[in-house]
Amino acid sequence: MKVLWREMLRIRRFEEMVASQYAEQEMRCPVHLSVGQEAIAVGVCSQLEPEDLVYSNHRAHAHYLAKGGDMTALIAEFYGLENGCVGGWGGSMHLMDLKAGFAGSTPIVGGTVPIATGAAWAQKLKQSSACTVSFLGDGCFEEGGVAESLNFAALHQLPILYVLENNLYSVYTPLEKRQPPRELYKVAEAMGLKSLKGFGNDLEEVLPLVEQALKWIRSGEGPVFLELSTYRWPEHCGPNDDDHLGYRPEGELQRWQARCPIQLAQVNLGIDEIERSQIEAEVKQEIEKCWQQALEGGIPKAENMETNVYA
Amino acid sequence: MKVLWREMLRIRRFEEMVASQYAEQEMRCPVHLSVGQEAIAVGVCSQLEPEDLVYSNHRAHAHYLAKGGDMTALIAEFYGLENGCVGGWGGSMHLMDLKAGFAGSTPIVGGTVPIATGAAWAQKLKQSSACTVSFLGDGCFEEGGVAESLNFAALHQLPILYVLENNLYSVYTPLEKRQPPRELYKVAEAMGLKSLKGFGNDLEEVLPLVEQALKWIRSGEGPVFLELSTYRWPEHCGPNDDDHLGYRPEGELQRWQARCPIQLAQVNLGIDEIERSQIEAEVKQEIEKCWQQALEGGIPKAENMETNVYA
Amino acid sequence: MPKTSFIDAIRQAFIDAMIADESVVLIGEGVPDPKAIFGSTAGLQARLGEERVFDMPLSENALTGICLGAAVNGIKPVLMHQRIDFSLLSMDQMVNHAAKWHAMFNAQQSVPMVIRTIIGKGWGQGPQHSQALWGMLAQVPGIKIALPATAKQAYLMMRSAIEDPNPVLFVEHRWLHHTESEGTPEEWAKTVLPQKLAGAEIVREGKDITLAGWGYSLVELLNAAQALEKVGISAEVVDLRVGHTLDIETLTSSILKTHKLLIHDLHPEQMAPAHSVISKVVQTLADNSEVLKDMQFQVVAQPNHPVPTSWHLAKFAYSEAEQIVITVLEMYQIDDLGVLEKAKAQISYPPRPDIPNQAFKGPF
Amino acid sequence: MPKTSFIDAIRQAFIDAMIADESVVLIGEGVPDPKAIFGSTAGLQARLGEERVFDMPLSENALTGICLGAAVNGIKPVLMHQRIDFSLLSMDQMVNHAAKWHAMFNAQQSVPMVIRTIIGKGWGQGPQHSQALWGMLAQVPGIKIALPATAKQAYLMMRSAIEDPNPVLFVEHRWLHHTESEGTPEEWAKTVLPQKLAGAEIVREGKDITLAGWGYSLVELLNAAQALEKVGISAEVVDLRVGHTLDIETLTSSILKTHKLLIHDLHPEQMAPAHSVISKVVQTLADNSEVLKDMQFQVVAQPNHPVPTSWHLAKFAYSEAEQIVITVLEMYQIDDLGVLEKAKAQISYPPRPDIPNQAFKGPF
Ligand SMILES: Cc1ncc(C[n+]2csc(CCOP(=O)(O)OP(=O)(O)O)c2C)c(N)n1
Ligand SMILES: Cc1ncc(C[n+]2csc(CCOP(=O)(O)OP(=O)(O)O)c2C)c(N)n1
Ligand SMILES: [Mg+2]
Ligand SMILES: [Mg+2]
Repeated sequence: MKVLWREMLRIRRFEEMVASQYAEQEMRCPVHLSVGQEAIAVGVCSQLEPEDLVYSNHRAHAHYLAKGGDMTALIAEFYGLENGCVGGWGGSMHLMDLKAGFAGSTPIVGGTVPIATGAAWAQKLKQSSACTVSFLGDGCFEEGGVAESLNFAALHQLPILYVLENNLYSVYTPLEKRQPPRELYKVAEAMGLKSLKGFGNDLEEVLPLVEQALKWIRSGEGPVFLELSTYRWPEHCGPNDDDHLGYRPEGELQRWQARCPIQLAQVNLGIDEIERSQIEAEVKQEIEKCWQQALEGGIPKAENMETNVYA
Repeated sequence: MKVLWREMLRIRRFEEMVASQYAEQEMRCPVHLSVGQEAIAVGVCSQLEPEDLVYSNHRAHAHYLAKGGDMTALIAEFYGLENGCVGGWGGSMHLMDLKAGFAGSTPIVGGTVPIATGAAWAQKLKQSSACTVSFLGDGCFEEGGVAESLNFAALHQLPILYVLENNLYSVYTPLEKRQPPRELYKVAEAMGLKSLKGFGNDLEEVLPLVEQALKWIRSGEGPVFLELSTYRWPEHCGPNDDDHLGYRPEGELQRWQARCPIQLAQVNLGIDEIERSQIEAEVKQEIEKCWQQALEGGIPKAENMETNVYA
Repeated sequence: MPKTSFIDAIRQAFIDAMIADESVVLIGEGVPDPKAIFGSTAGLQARLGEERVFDMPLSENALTGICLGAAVNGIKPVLMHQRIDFSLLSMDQMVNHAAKWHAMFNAQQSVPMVIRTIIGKGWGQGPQHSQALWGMLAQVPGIKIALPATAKQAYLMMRSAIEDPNPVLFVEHRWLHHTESEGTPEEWAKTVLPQKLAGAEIVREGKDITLAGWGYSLVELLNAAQALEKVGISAEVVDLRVGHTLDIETLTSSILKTHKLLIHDLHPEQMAPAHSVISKVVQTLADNSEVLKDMQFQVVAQPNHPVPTSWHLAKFAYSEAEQIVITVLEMYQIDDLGVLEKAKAQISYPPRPDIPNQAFKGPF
Repeated sequence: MPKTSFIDAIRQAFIDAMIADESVVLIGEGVPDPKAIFGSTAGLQARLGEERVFDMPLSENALTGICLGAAVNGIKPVLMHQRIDFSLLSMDQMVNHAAKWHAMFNAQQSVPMVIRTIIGKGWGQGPQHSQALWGMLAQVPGIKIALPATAKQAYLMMRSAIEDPNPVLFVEHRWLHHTESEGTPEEWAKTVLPQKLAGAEIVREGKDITLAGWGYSLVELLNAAQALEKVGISAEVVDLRVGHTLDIETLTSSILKTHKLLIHDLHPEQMAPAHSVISKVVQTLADNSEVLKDMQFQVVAQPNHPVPTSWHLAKFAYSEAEQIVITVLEMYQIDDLGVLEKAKAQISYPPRPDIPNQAFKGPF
């Protein structure tokens, strides 16, 4: 469990580093930070095998890292360098680390949900023991392709876990301006999926839910839909805070910050400050080392732009 | 009530006439007959005002007629004549009779569901007292645009009634090959709509459900989803029977034919054979007269093909 | 000489591809149903298994993404739409995802999937069941477009499409389904495979004018060429075969001989793919102004409006062999009506304008 | 002289249109949010009411149909997508429904709706946020395409688009947003409205070559024209303005003067709309072979691959002013590198290749 706490901290510090370096204007691409949502990425991915696949969206850093994606290659990708995880094609929004089973993220909202479903279909057809996780947001849930995917997954009893990170917002638009009062996981349940819901900031609540879900999935009982409530702290896109814009009710951010997943778990796990600062130091060192290595990467070659188009 | 029974009979005899004349090969377009499903069209449309709008799909004849659409213009449209309800542009799959509030049908499955939703949005924005009905099939329910539409309608509390005619098939494919075991209306309910379900072959069951739904809608309580079970007797597309193809379990068609909506209502209403044969005669006369009139129409002019493109 | 119909060719391509490669699966609305997509998938589920031949929910958008997801994970799916018009629902998955997956993840994964589509025509197909539409995807690098014109090509190109590591849009025309090629898939597989999804082909030699097009257009072009023959015009006919790239050498070598080029196209004229062909030829020959001077270029595409359902109207909504003949005579500045009538008499028209042959009785 | 920015022009067009016509409503992801679609809808909800200015669920497909349904029932919706790439999700509603509704129901209803879209560029927009894409809809009769190149045009064309009884795809380029026109919407509304969504416009006179394009291309073309001026080539620049139809007279009258035509286009070259322009000009001048002989035609479109996210790569993924200059010099067979350098020195380049101006700091 402490390993997981460490992983959350690692992701948090990583995102903070992205935020602080962004001002230099050398990561020249949109970035969507996951600060505040770490317990979900870690709670889910820590229970997966390397050969299990994860698909994600525009807000993918935490999923990528939690699944074991190469940190140096991630940083290099932000900087558009040759040693980036997709060689400079992706920036922050198109990530892939196949070795780690991080199978792809793209920023067309809803785009990877059917693709992940297809990956699970392939796993079923090949009688593989691996499964697939599809991360999606509460906004994404409004895309018709998601409903279509859930139906297909339930019909074919696919080995897939849909993890809905309900952070209450799509960009600046709150849930109640986009959907009627309803429980999202109940929609999936009515569609024919086993569905669960929990508090996504509490690692100890997330873990048994994921465990249950994966048990069902691995024993062939079909897809599971897991809604986890959480909250994004920084602005939707970019390195800054944006609470001054006034789109969130006063105090909402602070209330959620008081339920910081890392803080919560630290208390629950009884990690004291000595231990914490030691781990902080390790994490800091790793991030800094990766950052340095990443920046040693060369500039990608333009020649492969045309040859990349067709296999 | 007897008027409604008469209307069902009228639609049945009309469709039979289409089937019998089709062999002449002068209605040169696909036709999707509604034989077996008449109680739904009549049960719903009979409770609408002329200014209420109905949108439909490829299987639209019954909806069009039940809403008061001009029969002669419908027949003429099948024959591709100038006096057709859309001047020869539509055949059987693109129908419109604005005077009757039949606001459009198209054969891209799912295509009119958002459009109907938009019509209801306009009604709401204009504070009109009218409402909209959107007919869809169980296959259509699988299209993502339907889920998106239901969400929008529930979010904005639109005055719309979605009528799902669950006839268990999409072309030759039974429901269980396309969807997991689930209640369709429960999906809509979970999405945030008031939802009802009933037996769509029994007019006496359909009527109070529609009445309830319209009461909610007209009192501003938002959209309603109504699932009605029913069964198509003839082949999916075309004038013939196709039970010999073996895609339906043996005896299924016969069981449903035993629950013929017209037969059922006749018994319930105590319509005797004398009355029936009188009504049969009237209906026959009307259809034959319309048929004759329709065929007097001219051939549409090709000149307007280009000018029709832009308003 | 045995003959094979277009539909049988497609069906045999599926069988042969599925036997050759275990990872090939078929999926589409109606694939295992009694009508079996115009017979092209008849019996395949029984023969190749429920785990390889699938029906699907009415979810064109997600299913395209699902096939993509399967394709990058070891399956080779063939996804089918009974009309290409339905594929518009899946444009996002085709354009933003399938076409770009290989490039945008830096060539780490390829996407071996086929999207099989059918262009409708006749018997009241109307505005939403009769579009050509592949020109939209021809604007998108990363997806290949196969446009077979004959049964033989249908077999060969379907085999190639399934083997290709890239997403391939496979476009059939409903009015090719009953046409036949001499020979059998068995022979073709032995002698003519593998084929590239690239390259044009001269299918009729001639010296006065080059007529070119894709897929079903070849029927109309060959029909017109035969008619033109009778009035002394020798037309060379070029099958352009694919939509994502143009074999400019084959085409220019033909028109350097004929000095006249006419492209037939099933899209509305306003931005038909045919225009791109003309433009590329003109730019290719730019250094050769003496040659260009004598050249003439024409596009015969479809009127700029949807196709109405009524056959009385629809018969005027297509520009086909007759219009090709008329345009060629105009290019020759022949305004003698006698010549036109003589040529028209040679055109083979369908029994009625909305059916390809007497056997076709609707309803679809 | 007061100036108006592109974004302010759009915003003022909304205000004026909404005051003039009560049935106009705005809807789109983020329309009433603090960033207000790059400021273009700032304050409009407060000013014009919650019943006329809407946010929306992430449901591009259905919302297009919903706007169509509203449009045929007395509302005039303006639906907005922050990137045109997202509109691919709604292709079915745009192509099968909105574009055809008027024709296929025999002109009984018209569809007064606007789909406002933005082409992204720079700061790592990458493969899925940087496409031009409007060329797909240019293949579809029944939908108009407005492609403003300046703030003034943005105002006028948005007013026209909203007033037009047909569906209009309105395409902005992200890099035009900060550009300014002289004058104010108030003056323009008085003196230059109404405008038709048709017709090209000569925006710079010249005698040696005609450079033409749509929307943002005008920035690149004018940039190139200025550079060419310095090496003695006088370029006429034609703004083609709309994508659904071509003002062939204005264009041919220009090239009958200059004898050279270059079209710049933001689509991948392989089937760029520019090719249609070349083809139509060639066909229009077909009877004039003496003239054609001396003519030269070139397309400068974008490379046939997606745009990578890394700015190190993306800077090679665009063909712009510099490429236009190079191509023109080639057309003149000028291979003196000194001339090229002299011309290039006149091109105004952005401060860094992935930002339009110094003020642009990401992240979007
Ligand atoms: C199809 C599509 N529509 C709109 C957008 C713009 N967009 C990017 S992220 C986002 C918000 C998504 O919200 P949600 O799914 O809840 O994820 P979150 O950002 O909250 O993690 C939007 C609207 C997009 N990228 N793709
Ligand atoms: C988008 C789309 N996909 C597929 C089709 C082909 N198609 C026409 S009707 C139909 C069946 C629809 O089933 P359902 O909605 O249950 O209506 P029913 O025919 O049973 O009345 C299908 C698949 C189509 N017209 N449009
Ligand atoms: Mg969210
Ligand atoms: Mg059905």
